[in-house]
Amino acid sequence: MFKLIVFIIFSAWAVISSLGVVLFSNPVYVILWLLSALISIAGIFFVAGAELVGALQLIIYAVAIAVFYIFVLTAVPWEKALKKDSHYRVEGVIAFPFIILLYIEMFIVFTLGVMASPKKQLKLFIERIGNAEVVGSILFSKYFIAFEIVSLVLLMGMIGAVLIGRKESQTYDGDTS
Amino acid sequence: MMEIAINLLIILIKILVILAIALGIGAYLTLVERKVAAHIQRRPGPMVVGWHGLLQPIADGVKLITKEDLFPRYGNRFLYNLALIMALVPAVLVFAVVPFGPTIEIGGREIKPILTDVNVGILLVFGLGSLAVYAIALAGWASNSKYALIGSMRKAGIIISYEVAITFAVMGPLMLAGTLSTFEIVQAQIDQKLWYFWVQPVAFVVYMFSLLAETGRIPFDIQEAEAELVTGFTVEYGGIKFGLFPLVEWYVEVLTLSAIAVVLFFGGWSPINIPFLGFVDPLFFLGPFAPFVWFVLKVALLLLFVLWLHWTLPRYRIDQITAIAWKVMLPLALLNLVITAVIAPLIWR
Amino acid sequence: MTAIPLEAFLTVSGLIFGIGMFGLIVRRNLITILMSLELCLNAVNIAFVGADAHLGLVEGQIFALFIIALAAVEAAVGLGIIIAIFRYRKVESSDEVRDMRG
Amino acid sequence: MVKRVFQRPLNIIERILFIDFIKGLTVTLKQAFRRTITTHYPYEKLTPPKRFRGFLGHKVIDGREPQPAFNEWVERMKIEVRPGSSRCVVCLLCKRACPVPQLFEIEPEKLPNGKRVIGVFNMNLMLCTFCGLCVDACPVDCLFNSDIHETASYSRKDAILDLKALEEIGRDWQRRREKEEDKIWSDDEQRQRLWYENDVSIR
Repeated sequence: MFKLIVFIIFSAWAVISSLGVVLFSNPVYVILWLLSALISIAGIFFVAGAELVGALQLIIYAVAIAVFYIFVLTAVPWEKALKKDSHYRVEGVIAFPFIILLYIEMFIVFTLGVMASPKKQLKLFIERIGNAEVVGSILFSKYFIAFEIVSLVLLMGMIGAVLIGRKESQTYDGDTS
Repeated sequence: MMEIAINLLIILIKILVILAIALGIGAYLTLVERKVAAHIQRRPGPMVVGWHGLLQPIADGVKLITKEDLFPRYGNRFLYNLALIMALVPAVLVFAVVPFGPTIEIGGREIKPILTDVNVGILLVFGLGSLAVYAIALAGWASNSKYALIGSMRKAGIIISYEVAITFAVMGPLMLAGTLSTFEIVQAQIDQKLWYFWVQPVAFVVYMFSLLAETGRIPFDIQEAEAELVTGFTVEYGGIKFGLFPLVEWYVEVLTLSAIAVVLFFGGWSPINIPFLGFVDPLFFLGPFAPFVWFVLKVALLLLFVLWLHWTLPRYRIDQITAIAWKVMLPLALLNLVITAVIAPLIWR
Repeated sequence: MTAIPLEAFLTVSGLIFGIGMFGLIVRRNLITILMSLELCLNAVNIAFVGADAHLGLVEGQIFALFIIALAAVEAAVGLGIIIAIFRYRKVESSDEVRDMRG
Repeated sequence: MVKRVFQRPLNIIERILFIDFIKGLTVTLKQAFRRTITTHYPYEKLTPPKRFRGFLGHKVIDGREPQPAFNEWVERMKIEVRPGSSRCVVCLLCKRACPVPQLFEIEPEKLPNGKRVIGVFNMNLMLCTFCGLCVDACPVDCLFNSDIHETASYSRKDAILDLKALEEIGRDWQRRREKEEDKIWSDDEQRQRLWYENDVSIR
């Protein structure tokens, strides 16, 4: 019961924060709302019993990734961006019914899926030896190749980001349209 | 029902004690720092308020609180105040996973002197500790000042760089202990009769470098840089708001990271260690209080070491700091990780 | 101590995913579009973890970890591209990037 | 001729074990346990050297005037000599020497017997840079720089010294330091003598 109340609080917080991400116009407020959403989602993970994912959510998402955004926000001069309106108004109105449609579809699929799903097979085993250990052991045995591929993708992403974001002073001068 | 009430009471008392420790000792560390600085420079330091300046932090607090609250005209007032809260809360929250001593019995009830024994405690420490970067970035942005912005950007860069190094550095002790919970790590060190400092000196060096960089201590205090940036991101803060930023950044964070260093490398509350043989306890006469005294003693020594460094070394340049992080500290930490993986079975036995 | 039902997780996940999708459509600024994308990825993570809590498995958490890692890559590359676009074209709105249109 | 100083690069052992870093730490640790060398200012005060340029003052006539300059100037300016009061002969040379002449407000007072005496001598020290040009210009060794350096006060009016205050400073100076030998910088013993003798209060 107590768990459920905490979960509801975190969920409401997350939904409100994500609404803030979508609706606010100033980029700095948007990044703050995103941070708030990430932290509340980490809270949801903790409530659900996935401490490892929650802690990694805090470390990687809330610290590393969101700080990238802050860096970019301060690196780009935003006076120009703030003058324009920040949303496509017409497209938003058109898209709204489709979002509702998406929700209805999700609702149907989820109800069907939940009715068909089995219950708690490995719960006891996991509770005996601890969550983080189980995640680690399965991650490094069954999904080892996937893990390595993800690390490779990370490396490629790093190199790509460096290559793309590098300042090439000569190449594109005079090429701007 | 009675059981729940007693448990809640215990948790409340723990929270109060931890808050008192974090903020009270944090405030008194200002006096310690001033005294250490003064004596290294052959001055007596604060002497007037109280015996040898013992009431100086209270006097400072009263002075700062009664000061006028200034605000830069074109700043953003909401973010300006939010930055302060975001600096204070994560720094104090980290204390929730610091174990102060072994399990004790009071009135037939076993009490762990730790607020929450999460099984990912160490990850939580670094996750929460690094949230300070938002406080600093926001403070710099909301102040609408060039110096504040430069200082906050420098700090964000340094924290990102050293977060990587510190995470890889603590992986060594974690691998030896085989757990992520702070309480269990200390227990593992006592069981294995080994402070991890004896087998992980490289990790300890990397950890200390990262501690200094993340808390903005000399030699890595380029984001404050009194001479060039007029104290960086706190330029536009006045009164008690200015007082709280250094309190959090220089004292509370150093305190938490020192406590975590003691937990990871110096066996928490255990007495002096002879590797693989056992523990020597010169403070045995204190009985059940000895572990707590040992813990406080180790943290205090580490903290004094940090202060001592502060008044010895000059300041690095920003490019040197990030170059050290990526070119020296990260490879060292990775190398240490490989070696640890080789020797770990020897220690597990 | 009752467990949280799977429906609750899925509801939150679906709500946040829809909001993120909406933001992806209506946002004009490139960086805020990326942020909305992060919201979508997080919603998927919630669904994975919730399914784990329901089924008692850990595969969902492993995939959540993979998603977090890939989100890091996505943020790095995406922000690099945005900085490059801004540097060479001096625009930061998604309807001004139309060099391919001819 | 440029002297080139080469620093030996650190060898690998010194780099790994932080040798020079530890050397620096030992230096600061040694200093930390030594005796402190400071003065606790409001409770202990140092005596400034005699040539210190503090607040200005007027020396009074006590028979030690520079002769024959003093007698010549008294004769020329028709000054009545009153022992115990200011030596000023109203020559206005200090005002002419001053970079900020508005600082001085000097007026003589005519006596019924045809002689003159200094009547008003106000110095607005808000404008003063303590450069000492007026002191050099004074022909009768009247205006001088005293060693009073605690010049803070609660009102701007307190920064304007009138004749009475100047004479008081002069008397105090003559009592305490006139006979002291003139050194460029006082020796350590003299510097460490505490400054408790000064009883002049600038209002």
